[in-house]
Amino acid sequence: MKNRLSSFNELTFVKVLIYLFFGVFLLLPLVSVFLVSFTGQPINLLGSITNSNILQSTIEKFSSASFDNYEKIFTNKTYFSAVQNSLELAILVSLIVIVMCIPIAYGIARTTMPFKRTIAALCTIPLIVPTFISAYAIIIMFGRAGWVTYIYNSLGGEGMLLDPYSIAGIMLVQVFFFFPYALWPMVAAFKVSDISLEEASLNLGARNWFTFIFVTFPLAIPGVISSALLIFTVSFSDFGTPIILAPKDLNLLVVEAYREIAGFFNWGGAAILTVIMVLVAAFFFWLQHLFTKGKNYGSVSGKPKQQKLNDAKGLTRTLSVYSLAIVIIPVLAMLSIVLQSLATTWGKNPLPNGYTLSHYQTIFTSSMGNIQNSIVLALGALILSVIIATFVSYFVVRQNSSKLDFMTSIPLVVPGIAFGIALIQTFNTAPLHLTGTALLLIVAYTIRRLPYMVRSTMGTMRAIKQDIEEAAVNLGATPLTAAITIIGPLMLPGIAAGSILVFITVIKETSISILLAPADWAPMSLAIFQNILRGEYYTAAAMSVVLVIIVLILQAIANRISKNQL
Amino acid sequence: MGSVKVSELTKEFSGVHALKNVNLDIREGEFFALLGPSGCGKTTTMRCIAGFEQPTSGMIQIGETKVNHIPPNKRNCGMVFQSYALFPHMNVFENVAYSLNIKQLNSSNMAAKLPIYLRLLNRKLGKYPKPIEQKVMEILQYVELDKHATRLTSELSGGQQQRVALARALVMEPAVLLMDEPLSNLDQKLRHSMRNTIRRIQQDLGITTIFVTHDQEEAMSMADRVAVMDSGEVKQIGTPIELYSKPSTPFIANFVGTSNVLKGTVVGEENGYSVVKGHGFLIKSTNHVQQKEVNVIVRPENIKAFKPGTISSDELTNIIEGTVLVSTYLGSIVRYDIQVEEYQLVVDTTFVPGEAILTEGERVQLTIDPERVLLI
Amino acid sequence: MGSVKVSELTKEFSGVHALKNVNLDIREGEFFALLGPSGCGKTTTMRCIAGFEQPTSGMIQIGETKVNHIPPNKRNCGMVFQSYALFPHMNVFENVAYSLNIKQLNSSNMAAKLPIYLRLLNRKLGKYPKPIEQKVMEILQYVELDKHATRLTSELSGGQQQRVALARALVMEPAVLLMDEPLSNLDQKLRHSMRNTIRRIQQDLGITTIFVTHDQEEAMSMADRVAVMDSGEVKQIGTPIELYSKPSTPFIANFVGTSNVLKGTVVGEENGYSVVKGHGFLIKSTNHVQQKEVNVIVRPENIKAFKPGTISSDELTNIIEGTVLVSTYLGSIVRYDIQVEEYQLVVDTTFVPGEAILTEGERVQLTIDPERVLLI
Amino acid sequence: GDQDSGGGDGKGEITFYSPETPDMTKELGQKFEELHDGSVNVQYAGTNVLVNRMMAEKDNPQGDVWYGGGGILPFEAAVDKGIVGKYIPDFAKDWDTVEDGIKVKHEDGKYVGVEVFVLGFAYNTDLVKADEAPKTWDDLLDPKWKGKIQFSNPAASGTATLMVLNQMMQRGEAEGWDYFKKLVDQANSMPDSGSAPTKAVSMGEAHIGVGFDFMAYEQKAKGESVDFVVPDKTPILVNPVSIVEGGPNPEGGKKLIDFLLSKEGQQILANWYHIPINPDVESKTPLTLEKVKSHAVDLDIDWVNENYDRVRNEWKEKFQ
Ligand SMILES: Nc1ncnc2c1ncn2[C@@H]1O[C@H](COP(=O)(O)OP(=O)(O)OP(=O)(O)O)[C@@H](O)[C@H]1O
Ligand SMILES: Nc1ncnc2c1ncn2[C@@H]1O[C@H](COP(=O)(O)OP(=O)(O)OP(=O)(O)O)[C@@H](O)[C@H]1O
Ligand SMILES: [Mg+2]
Ligand SMILES: [Mg+2]
Repeated sequence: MKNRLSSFNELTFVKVLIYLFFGVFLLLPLVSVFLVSFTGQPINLLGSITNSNILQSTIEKFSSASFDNYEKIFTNKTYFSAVQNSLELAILVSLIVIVMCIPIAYGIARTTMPFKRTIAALCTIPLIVPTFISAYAIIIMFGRAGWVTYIYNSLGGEGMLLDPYSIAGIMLVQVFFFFPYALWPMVAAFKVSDISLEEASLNLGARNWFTFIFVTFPLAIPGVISSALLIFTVSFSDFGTPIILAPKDLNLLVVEAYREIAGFFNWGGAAILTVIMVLVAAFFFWLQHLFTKGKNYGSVSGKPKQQKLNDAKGLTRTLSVYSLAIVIIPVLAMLSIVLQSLATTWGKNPLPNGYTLSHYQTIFTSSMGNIQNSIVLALGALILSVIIATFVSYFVVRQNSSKLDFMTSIPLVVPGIAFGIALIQTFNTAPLHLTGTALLLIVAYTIRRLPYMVRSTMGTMRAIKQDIEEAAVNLGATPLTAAITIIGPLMLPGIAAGSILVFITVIKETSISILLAPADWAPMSLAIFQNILRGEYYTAAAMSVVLVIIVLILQAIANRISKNQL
Repeated sequence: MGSVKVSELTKEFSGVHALKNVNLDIREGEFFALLGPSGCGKTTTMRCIAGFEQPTSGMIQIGETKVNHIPPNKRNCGMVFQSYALFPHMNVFENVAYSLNIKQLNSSNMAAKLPIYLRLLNRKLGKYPKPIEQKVMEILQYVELDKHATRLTSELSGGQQQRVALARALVMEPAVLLMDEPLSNLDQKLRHSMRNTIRRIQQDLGITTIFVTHDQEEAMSMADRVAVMDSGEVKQIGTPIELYSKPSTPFIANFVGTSNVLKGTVVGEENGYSVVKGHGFLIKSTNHVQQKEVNVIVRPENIKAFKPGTISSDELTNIIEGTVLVSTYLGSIVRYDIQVEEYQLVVDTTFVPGEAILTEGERVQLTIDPERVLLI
Repeated sequence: MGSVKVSELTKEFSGVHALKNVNLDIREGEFFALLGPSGCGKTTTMRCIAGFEQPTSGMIQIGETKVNHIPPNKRNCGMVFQSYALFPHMNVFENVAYSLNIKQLNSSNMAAKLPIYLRLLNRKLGKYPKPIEQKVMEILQYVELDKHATRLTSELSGGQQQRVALARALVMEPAVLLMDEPLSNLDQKLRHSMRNTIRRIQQDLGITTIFVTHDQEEAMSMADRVAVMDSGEVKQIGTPIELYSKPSTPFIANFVGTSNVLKGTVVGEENGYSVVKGHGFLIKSTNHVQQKEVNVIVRPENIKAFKPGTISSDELTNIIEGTVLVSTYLGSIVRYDIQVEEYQLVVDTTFVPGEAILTEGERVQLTIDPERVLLI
Repeated sequence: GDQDSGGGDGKGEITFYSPETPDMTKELGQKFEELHDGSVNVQYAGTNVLVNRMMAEKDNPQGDVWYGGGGILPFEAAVDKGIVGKYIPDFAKDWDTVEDGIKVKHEDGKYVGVEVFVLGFAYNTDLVKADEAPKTWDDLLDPKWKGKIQFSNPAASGTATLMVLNQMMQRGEAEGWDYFKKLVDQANSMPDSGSAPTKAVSMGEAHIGVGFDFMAYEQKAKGESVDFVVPDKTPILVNPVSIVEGGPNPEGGKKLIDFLLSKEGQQILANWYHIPINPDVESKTPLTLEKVKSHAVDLDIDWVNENYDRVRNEWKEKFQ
């Protein structure tokens, strides 16, 4: 708002670069998808420019374009109920997650609660476990032959404690395995708040919890809403869980889209569903925008205050117990996965029939290269996202570029497989023949996971007062230099939070990897997915365990390096 | 009930000794000032009293109660923060009404609590009851912000923000009011009227008040008593007049108002005057001290400057010669820096329009009344 | 090159007129003060000059260049923010070194840029070159913070933070220096020495300086010229002495130092004196004006107070009777509020130790030298 | 997929698309490399992903050979999409298009079968005794299986659509829908993946699961308590291989297909519990092509192709 300077500067240049990046790697492919909704066949837009044959076939495809697909979809009432179900599920999951996460986020960010480091570490685990695996873990626990069911029955319960093959089961998985998506950005939002405001509130007679509700929390609202949106889209576009748990009357939009394309190669139909998903998401972004408008409170002020951690015993203990109670579920699920990875076979009994290390042996003889690939690719995507997200947040918060905000959030709701196919269509031939290169893989990962980074950096960005940046500019720094040297470091909590999300989700990303990974760049996640595909759950479980351990080790190293960031 | 007692208070920040054995005994209803150079520990002292810093050692009592382990929200200490700490998500009115809401909340039953929560969450969700509204508007009038009641605090100027902070603390009518440079960003006129407001409210309600100011005049004119701190220690406590006329160290003499400090040795007595000899001067004083080596303290306004030869006959003791270095016009007075041997003396004279100001480089004769020469 | 010209500057914030047709013409190397009540638009003026607010209308020139469309980082205006705006993630040294780093960055080639970026991002990633280190430490010595160079700014007291903000702006040696209440949180002693520091650097480098202060004395003693603002408008511009002795309106008379303002009507002339009649008094002045209805302005130090009957013989013009309301001890002077008919006059007398202070309720006789009565 | 990979002599890199068990596919590739010159670049992914990928790459194909897809249906569909090329190896030259009711190759040579899949019932041997296990598709409706059966979702899985179409063909449509109304009631879950029901059986989550033979036998070989029943009359399909239309190394691709049908190739398939189509190679499971032939229903593949989308859509409308 304030920087209405008309002259062209370096920042404008960066902005153009970012638009260009998204234009080529996101919008162009998506436009192809959109066109596919009319032609029902793949369209190679870039190729048509340089290759007359391709142009020829593209023209042919267009000549047969029609609204048939739209007609089919909109006359089919199951799609309306799918939209409705998906919305209900996603909204419910995000509400539950937000309410559930607030105390944990506060505990991690602002108190000295006991076991804080452990809880923080445990809270990343659910992210690392691939959705398919976590859904299986829930079956291992709560299924007909699950050990929880076994315990429940031996305590006198009837049937299953909670039916995993139902919407409730899906919610269980989504809530307990997706909550870190919201948690980390929220932690970042709480971290940047100004302690003296809370002191002022206490001083005016308010109690701790009261201060939290009416001062601390409202100031973190932009970050919280941002997180809520994230969890909404993650839940809205998750198909792993519903496909594995597969309630009989299941009817979710993303599953429909996935089936259209995966089961029936109906690109036209899938494209339309993708378009619908983007529209739904757009609506929620608009809502968020409406809500956070004018809420740049700027609590990181130019009169620096030291962060003090709350150490009231009663509070920290309660928070600690509560947080442990929440993370215990994914941890138990993880333990079930560990058990499975060690099992020879595991049938109807509550425990495996026998134990073996052979699954691990398999991994270490055949998949070391995949592990290495995963780490390299994830780091590449991480670096790219940090850079882009920092600037995007800057433009969105300081210059009100809501277009950019929306654009960087689209990937959240485009199903991975649709996006992957769109990329192949676009980059399969000259002039930008990138299919089959690690570069396209990294770019794809980045675009797909960037929203996590943007969400969490934006929350922190909003908390930084404008005058700090003005001071830098006043001291001669160009807006770009100011962004790099002042805003960037101040956003570190947000960047750290986003990095966890990006790194982990890239490591476990499958849908893109399946389509785009060249053989010599095949990542770990691909190997896991292939094992699942063929029912090799034990090996897949072992791989997931290895994945979790690798990520935890990397995280510990990162913590060591950056010291106070977590 | 509102007296404040601080005993042997020590506070360390990772190696930095911010406070060392601070003792204060502030009477109920007293208006008490903390004075001292930047970084001497004033804010830290206040924060310990308010409960935001846990003392490394020492005891803090409010009334008869030891409060070391009472949480800040139970201490009933209003505080004006040096950094204001206004709630950015609330407008001016809401900021000020905050403590009244809390008070009402604490005294109402379950059902009545809801509307209060609602209006705290969003101003559009609830109407404020008349008494609160009146009280807030009244205090906003005092601080001349009633016209800005619905502005967001980020839309206020620095001085306006400071006044919101002040109003917010005053409106809660605490037992103890802590003010950390509450008027530093206000112009003299406004400061004057704010002082009166604070004084009036403080006296009406008998609030024990501790305030920090860097403004001599403010401290002198408002405080019942003043504590002068330096490097985390309390150096002297007394009424403003005591501090001004009987500073216990040259540091205080210099800190509380301007002083000229000269080193000298008592060489004898003459007609009831102590005679002090320094480097290049001989000064008589009505003051008598035990030790030989003394600091001679003279306030700038107690030195008179004359062009050579114009001294009137009744000013013949303690004549010193010097050269004008700088003359500064300060509104009602003119201040001269005058070189006397190795010392630079500060001399204030009343500005008389039309009368010539001494110019730089001019020779002058200075006289000092022996009654106004302090030896310490 | 460093002169600043502001023409018809107007600034509106969503309906609030913060500035209305402000005109300033500040000469190169001048030390220029903005004075005015809280919320009058001082900060906004500065922010427009620095380039952080886009004026609604009007022109700003620095040197010969119109800068309205030049981005803030190219204006070479150092600024001390009212809110300090320190970089919270950097220590004291790094905050101050920032602009030097940037300067070096702008003047180095690609390869040389990297180490500068690195050390800007994290102090452990790069060593500072000697000249920068020296320059920073030198300025830190000036502001008495050299011992705290490696502290984080969050570990400093309010006054220490303010000095970091000051040092950060001074070290860049800008063409124009904007200071928004740069000394408000410092004690008098420190303020005095900071003023000298600022003055020295300013003069050595010929920096055009515009500063805001609420401290009369500071404005009067430091500024070459002063602009008095009110409600977004400039009311008078002049040297301190001009403003003090020839205020153009009662508002300014009152704002620049304390004044007693009485309403009256010129009833005639007598021996070269204008005679003014007011409610309950008759005053003579050497001042002559066109209009009949006038404001009579008298400074507190120009009124003398006597116990009835003790007036010396050469003080017989302009005798007024009144009652002491309040007496305030202000260090070197005693200030009396005296009720004269419907007016409360402020009277300052030099404090003479040992001499009795007039007590509240006592009747007094006041005299005013006609030469010091201003009619406007 | 580099420009220089294409070569007329069949040497150089052969890109091999396969959705079948990765380790098995890898083994196939290695064996080929051992026996012939040229390197095999194995790209595995789900059938759907591979088909989508080939469609996306149509303007500049990257693959040479596509093997496997849970039977012939995806290949039949792919013929219309123009992504598969024509090649019948010498080994299959003499085969009829349909033998014993099983379509073993495409009429125009767009694919050829390399192994045999039988759609049947996997059951958990801890929970179900062998003689109690269902023997016909009608047995699945027995009330004792209520809530104990899983089959994959026809709205998503080709395997399940095959099952639905078969019943429609055998019973007529009205009766067919009746049958499935009842069957859906019996099921406790309908996962998307064709292999998931068999997996659920081995976990004890279901007693009976509908799936292909090799899924169950692979599990069984690992020690899971699973066995397989070939229903009385059931669809039996070949799992084919095709050359990718316009692929960069067609000569190499043809060689690889020849290899798949050779004894060496077939042995590897057999080792992974698939039923080999080459009679010279022995099956590792109790099933052989000879033994199962008699269970095969007469599948009208043309009818299947024509009605695939329609039936699936009806399913969606009826059951969701
Ligand atoms: N963003 C804003 N929106 C609306 N009004 C504003 C905004 N910023 C400042 N104002 C108003 O503009 C006027 C001038 O503000 P400014 O900050 O320039 O005052 P100032 O002279 O610096 O006062 P002080 O001495 O109190 O710092 C004030 O009345 C203030 O309330
Ligand atoms: N968190 C901290 N860590 C280390 N030192 C600190 C910290 N907070 C304050 N200090 C130091 O403690 C001393 C006392 O600080 P305090 O804020 O009480 O000073 P003050 O008297 O209020 O000064 P001012 O007038 O400048 O506000 C200062 O030297 C300051 O640098
Ligand atoms: Mg302080
Ligand atoms: Mg201001």
